[in-house]
Amino acid sequence: MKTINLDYTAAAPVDQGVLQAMIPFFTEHYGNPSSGHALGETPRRALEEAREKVGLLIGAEGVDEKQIIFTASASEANNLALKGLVAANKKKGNHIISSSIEHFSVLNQLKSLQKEGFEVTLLPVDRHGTVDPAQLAAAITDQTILISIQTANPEIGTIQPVEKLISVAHENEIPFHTDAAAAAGWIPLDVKKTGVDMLSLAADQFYGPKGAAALFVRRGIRLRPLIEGGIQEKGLRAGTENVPAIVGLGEAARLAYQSLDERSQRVSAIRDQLKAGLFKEIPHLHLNGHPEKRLPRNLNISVEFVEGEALLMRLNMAGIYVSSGSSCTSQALKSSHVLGALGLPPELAQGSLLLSLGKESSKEDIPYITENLGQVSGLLRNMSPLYHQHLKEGNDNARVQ
Amino acid sequence: MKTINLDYTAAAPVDQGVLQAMIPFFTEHYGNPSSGHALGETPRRALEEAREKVGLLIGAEGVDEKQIIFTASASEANNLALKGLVAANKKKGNHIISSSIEHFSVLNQLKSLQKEGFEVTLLPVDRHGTVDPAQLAAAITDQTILISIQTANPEIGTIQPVEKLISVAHENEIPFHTDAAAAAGWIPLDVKKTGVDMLSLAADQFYGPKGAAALFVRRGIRLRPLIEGGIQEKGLRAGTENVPAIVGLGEAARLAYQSLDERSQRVSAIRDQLKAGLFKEIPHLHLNGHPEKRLPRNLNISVEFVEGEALLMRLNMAGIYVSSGSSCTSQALKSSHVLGALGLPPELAQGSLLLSLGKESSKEDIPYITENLGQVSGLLRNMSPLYHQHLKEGNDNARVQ
Amino acid sequence: MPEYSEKVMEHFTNPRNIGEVSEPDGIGEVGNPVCGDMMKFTIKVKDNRIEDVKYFTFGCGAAIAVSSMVSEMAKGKTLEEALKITNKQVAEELGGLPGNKMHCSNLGADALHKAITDYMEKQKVEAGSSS
Amino acid sequence: MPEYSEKVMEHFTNPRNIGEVSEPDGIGEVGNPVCGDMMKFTIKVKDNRIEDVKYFTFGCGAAIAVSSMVSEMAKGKTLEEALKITNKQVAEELGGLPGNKMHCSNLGADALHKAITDYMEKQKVEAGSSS
Ligand SMILES: Cc1ncc(COP(=O)(O)O)c(C=O)c1O
Ligand SMILES: Cc1ncc(COP(=O)(O)O)c(C=O)c1O
Repeated sequence: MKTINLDYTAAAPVDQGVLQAMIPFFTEHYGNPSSGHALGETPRRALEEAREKVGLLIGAEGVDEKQIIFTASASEANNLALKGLVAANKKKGNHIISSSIEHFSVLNQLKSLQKEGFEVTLLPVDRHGTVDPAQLAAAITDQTILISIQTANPEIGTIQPVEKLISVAHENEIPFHTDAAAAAGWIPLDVKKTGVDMLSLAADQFYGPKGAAALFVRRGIRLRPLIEGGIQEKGLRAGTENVPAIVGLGEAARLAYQSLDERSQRVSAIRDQLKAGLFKEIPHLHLNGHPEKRLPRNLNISVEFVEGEALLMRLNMAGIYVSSGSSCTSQALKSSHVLGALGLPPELAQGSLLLSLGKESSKEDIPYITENLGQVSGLLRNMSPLYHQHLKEGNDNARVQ
Repeated sequence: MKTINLDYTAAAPVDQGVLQAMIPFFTEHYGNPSSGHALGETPRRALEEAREKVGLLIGAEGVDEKQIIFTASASEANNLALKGLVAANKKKGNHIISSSIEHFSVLNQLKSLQKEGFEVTLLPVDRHGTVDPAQLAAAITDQTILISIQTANPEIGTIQPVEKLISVAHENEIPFHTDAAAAAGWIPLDVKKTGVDMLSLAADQFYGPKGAAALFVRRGIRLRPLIEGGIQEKGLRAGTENVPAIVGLGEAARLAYQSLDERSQRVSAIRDQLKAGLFKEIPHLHLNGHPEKRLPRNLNISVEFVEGEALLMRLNMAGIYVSSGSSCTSQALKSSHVLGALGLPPELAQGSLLLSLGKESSKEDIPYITENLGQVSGLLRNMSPLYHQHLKEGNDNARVQ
Repeated sequence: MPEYSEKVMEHFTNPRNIGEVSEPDGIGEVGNPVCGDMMKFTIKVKDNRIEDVKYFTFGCGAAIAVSSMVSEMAKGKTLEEALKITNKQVAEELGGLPGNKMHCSNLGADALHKAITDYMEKQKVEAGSSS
Repeated sequence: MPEYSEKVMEHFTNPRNIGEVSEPDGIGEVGNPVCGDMMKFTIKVKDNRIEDVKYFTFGCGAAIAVSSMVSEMAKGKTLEEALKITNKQVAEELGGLPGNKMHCSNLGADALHKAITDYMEKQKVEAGSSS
């Protein structure tokens, strides 16, 4: 059976070159970077090389590349950034600002911090998912100690005006963290230019391995470690360094940096063509996220009148792999908070599909995707009470205005 | 040059079979276990298989194997166990008992918890490094909410009487955590028999990859996650699962379980012969740790009158890789807290060498090791003011009594 | 995708009795798009038996399979028998449902029962108006 | 093992002037095993110059290399010149020392200076007793 991955945001294969770079560190250069003997040397050097490569990807080269703390996941990087900063800066205030469409690894921490007595403001977004810098400015109080707003959203693809948001933060002398896990490797990042204070990224979003991520921390920002113990990673993250994974992160960062423009342009061209094809062939589709300012590989649509898990299952049977923001596909059985924040009516959130492309995606697959999604949508609409109600009402007013 | 690794505790090569088991999960079965489509299936199944294999290694099969939470390091597992438990059980009390020879990933957390207002008792050890169950019993108060004592010490190899210690804890209805990172894969572990409530282990201590570790959590024990976000790992550890590393952990656990007796016997036989050879050929050596109850692969000696880093560097030049508990070899520039807790005089702590063997170790290397350590010790003693003082005093009284 | 049983997958792939019976004797609607599942059962009753039953379902794989199974189980049964169909039975007939999908099986029997009670109430009203 | 310079490694591997001069004119001892480093310098003085200098060192690679370097730098110098040898100079001559090893270079010059002042004090005492 033909199979087409349209869920590269969930997972992507590790690049062959990246894997080849990693392999020797499992067996040959297996030493512990902290070791005082020859076995520690190559791994230790490899760690620093990886730091430089990640630095290059985010524009930290020459300035602050040593301020890159390796973690095991973007979730961990986000937890280190937020909990770590507030733990070290409690005396300065108790207010944190973020947005309503952050990843759960930001939002769920904030809930915990709220229980501990912190005040949290979650900025709303407009119907395209954009945070308004003026609303950020208005939300700042003299108690605000941290602002955390993502660079881009993994689900709807919307890219935030981070430069403006950071300016607002810095005018008020408040440190700014950005979760760039969905953005890194796909759009240019430049910590020198934006002046961002902390930035999270993860290797598995740009063809590196799972289990390797990083938090950039600008010099002067005080954090407390989440994982305490040895003084690896400047004392900010204890535990034997996962050298092979970090080498993989470095190599993936190097490749992503090298091919960023080419990769993004090619992928966004396919994405645009797929979008055009779907909207042409299938009635009652709805685009979620920003029409222009979005990640090159991201397409998010709602298929009116049907539910996402059923779509996902039917597409899976046709070898097409997607994800959905429906409540039935979430482990917590709640429909996407991101789609909710856009003001999308529940039935559209339930019928949302995230189609995310990768460098392996091909234009040639578009007809197959369009045809199958059309069939599947027709089939499920045919058994949908909402669709029959719509037919009866004979009206076709768009559900979102 | 001949090279001999005698520092397998710091790092060991990943077993070829383990690496081969991992490789497909980087490229072919690269899916996200949370995915609702076919790409998630194999990874999801692989996670559960790994959980079963780890369960087998620690005697949790059939009972509680699902209560194995994967983490990225033993340090993280220890932090989840301690911080996680006290955060969820604050109302029950504020006292924690541990030992003075725990790994820094236990001790440094406890320091933080002390700053937050928790009371911490660090039990002393006898001169062999053993914790006394009677002293544990005496330390328990009605405020005690957690006891954490390691199964075995990675540096001096001493194995604790955990079964007795757990009995004391459970007579007082206090949950017991054990850091088994140094023990797992080398001595039998049985959570069913001991009734331990939490147990930490790490793959890289038994030929699995770095970046894969686990915390066993008995059903009913309440924890709060360290890394919050998605509800992976029963909500106790957010972040996309590091599938290849977890598969490696599982396979390494399976191999370790299978060959535990054979491996331990073979390695401890070599260790015993090495020890005999060294003590026969080199005067003024001192054995650290328990004479019998110690990890099969562990040998820790102090070379009187000389300093550890100099020994390490000289041995490194001869291709022999060891580690030391001297202050100059520690990043924190403090001599080993473990050796200090044994009551070892400073000059002996400074001259300590950890010689840790692996399954690759061979009896044939013993003469080379003995000869070189003899030469190096002679050379350094010859320039040691302590040694010349000793010669002048013409006495040879042992330094520790 | 949760680990659905073969039976669930079979009903999801080939759902029986989709649609609306013409001139339904009873209609039962449950759920709403917020919770992710919605079902509309319509029944035709003859001689106190469910002569025909059809449904429209908006929902996940489990919801569709449950609807299909309920329709099969109900067809031909007397109203009393049909009212005794429990959600648990539906799930069992489907070879079990993943824990977090049990709420979908709840909906199925509920919608059927609603259609039946709708029919019964209409009967009462008719009986009332004809008396 | 910290990233030692080639020069450090060379002195560590082939330390110069190990030992104790016979009938030393000055003795300087610094450090103790607790901090991990201990040095004992002995000097022979002739015509206000360090005619010979030897040392015993208990310590890490840096401590040994520093001792060796200090002994080379001191030999043949006048006491005044030798007293001017700074720890910084010693580290520089060694091609630098890792940050966390700078305390070892401190010890080296200190031990030398102590041996010189020991000699000077003995001279004073002798001068005093002969007066
Ligand atoms: C007993 C013990 N606990 C914890 C650790 C920490 O392991 P890691 O550095 O992998 O986090 C070690 C490391 O060797 C250990 O031996
Ligand atoms: C923006 C963003 N933040 C955080 C994460 C969490 O990543 P992980 O599951 O690797 O911790 C993701 C995952 O895709 C993400 O897209």
